[in-house]
Amino acid sequence: MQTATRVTQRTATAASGNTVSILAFGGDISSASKDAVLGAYHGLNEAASHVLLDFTGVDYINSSGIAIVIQMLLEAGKAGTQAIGIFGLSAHFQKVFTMVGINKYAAMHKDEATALAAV
Amino acid sequence: MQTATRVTQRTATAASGNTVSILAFGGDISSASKDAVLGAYHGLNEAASHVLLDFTGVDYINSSGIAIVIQMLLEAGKAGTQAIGIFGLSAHFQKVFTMVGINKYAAMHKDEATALAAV
Amino acid sequence: MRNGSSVQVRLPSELGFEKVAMSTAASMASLMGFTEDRIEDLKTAVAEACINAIEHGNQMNSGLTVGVVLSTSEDRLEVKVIDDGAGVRAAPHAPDIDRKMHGDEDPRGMGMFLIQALVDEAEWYKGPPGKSFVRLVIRLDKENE
Amino acid sequence: MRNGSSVQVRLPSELGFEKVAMSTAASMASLMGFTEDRIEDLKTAVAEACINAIEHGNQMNSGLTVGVVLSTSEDRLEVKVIDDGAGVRAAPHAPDIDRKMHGDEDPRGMGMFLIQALVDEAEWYKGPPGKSFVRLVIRLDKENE
Ligand SMILES: Nc1ncnc2c1ncn2[C@@H]1O[C@H](COP(=O)(O)OP(=O)(O)O)[C@@H](O)[C@H]1O
Ligand SMILES: Nc1ncnc2c1ncn2[C@@H]1O[C@H](COP(=O)(O)OP(=O)(O)O)[C@@H](O)[C@H]1O
Repeated sequence: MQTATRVTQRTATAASGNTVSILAFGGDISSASKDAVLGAYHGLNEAASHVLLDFTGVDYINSSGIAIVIQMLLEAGKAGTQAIGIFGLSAHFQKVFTMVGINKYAAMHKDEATALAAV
Repeated sequence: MQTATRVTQRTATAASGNTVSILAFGGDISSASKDAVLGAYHGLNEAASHVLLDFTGVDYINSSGIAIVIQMLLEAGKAGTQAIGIFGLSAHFQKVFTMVGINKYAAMHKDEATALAAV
Repeated sequence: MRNGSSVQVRLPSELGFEKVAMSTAASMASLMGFTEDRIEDLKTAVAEACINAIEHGNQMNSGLTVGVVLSTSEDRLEVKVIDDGAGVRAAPHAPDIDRKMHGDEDPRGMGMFLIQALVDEAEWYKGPPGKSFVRLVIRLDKENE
Repeated sequence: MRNGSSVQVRLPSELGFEKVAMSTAASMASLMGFTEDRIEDLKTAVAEACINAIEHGNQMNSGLTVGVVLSTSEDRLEVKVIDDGAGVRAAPHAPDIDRKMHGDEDPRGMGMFLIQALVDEAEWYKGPPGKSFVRLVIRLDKENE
């Protein structure tokens, strides 16, 4: 009964002129999403120094899904070279992500325009 | 656990120049809505020859609610002088109203603009 | 989703609670991949079945509950709405709007008709007390008809 | 709505069905007049409670079901999520994001914390098999805090 996670990758140019890799998620982000989410992250060009996670198309996130996002941030932190931002979360999930402290390790933006302006 | 029916009355001018009385419903249209719906209808000026029922703000309609709409159409038919139109129903409820035959006695329009153009 | 997974709901015999059953059924149908259109059809059918169970089957007796059993299989969602009444045997009849508009037919009496018109299968079973039910089915392969 | 009306749901011990419980709870809360914000809080708390009941309590055993009992009163909605496990006694602990980010803490383990943070009351009861549950409450008078 779990719904598949969709991930698409695109690039955009930030206000700063930097190239940004955007991972856009769709469907559910749950315990079943590990391969889809981390696989897409591992598939990014290693030179990608700015990454944005787009949650606009996500229907459902639970704490196991949030744990996968934390694991991605942990890997990005180890690499030491990547800044990761987040946008497209509902007000409720912005609150939930902040409750667990994710905002300490990933800047949270309202939408893509705001996120690209801040990179 | 039934939710209250809200009814507000306003007037508008149709493309034809006719004055139209609009009864705008909100909340639920169910067996508990009889007094609200028929009361609002009885409160209309008897000279009102064109009446539009606006369902845009309705959250829920069931067959007992539809029966009250039919009763209103029956009274209007008896008076013999009123043309009643309907707008603001979802595609699903346009289908349901058509299944029970209401479209034979009340013109159904997509939205207020279309309804006012047709009066 | 495992074939044959089922969800059971018990509602009080109080009008308004049919909306809880509508949400539960909509959520199951959405997980199974039904389109929005079909989900709207199912919601109305489930609401009408619950209203009948509350009003006619259980006669609004607050000591009785309405059972809703939602069972999934690969290509269909089945919903049984169970009450403590004696059930119905009469088949639903199509409302005659002309007769209604002339006061020759009760303006009500459209629930069973709508149920049958909106789902792929609808059957009413008369059972011993607590075992009368209506069984509704929507099928995934009927999506595009 | 009558004071003390309650709705019961039984779900299979299969991940994904927590979404059915979310919809049912959201629908009850909406009928009671809770705001969208509070309904979102409740949905996440109910989902996490059901996931724990499915995963930890019933250990995904398809022979067991998860019970969800939603009880209304004038100013509060109480939700019990019941499983067949031995229950938890440990209180939820706040996740330490720094430790998680350094690999010193499991990235998971946030469910109970979120439940407690999102609702007005959350209590875990260890019971005999089939009787362990978590009890959540949201209150209408807390809407504006
Ligand atoms: N669950 C039920 N138990 C007993 N009788 C029922 C049940 N459902 C329907 N009926 C009978 O069938 C009639 C027609 O039902 P329906 O078409 O839904 O219209 P309405 O409920 O508006 O009368 C009801 O008036 C009632 O006599
Ligand atoms: N219903 C339950 N039955 C038994 N143990 C539970 C239950 N809910 C939670 N637990 C225990 O508490 C721990 C923490 O739960 P939680 O905070 O939700 O995080 P997670 O489920 O990600 O481990 C679980 O790993 C489990 O050991």
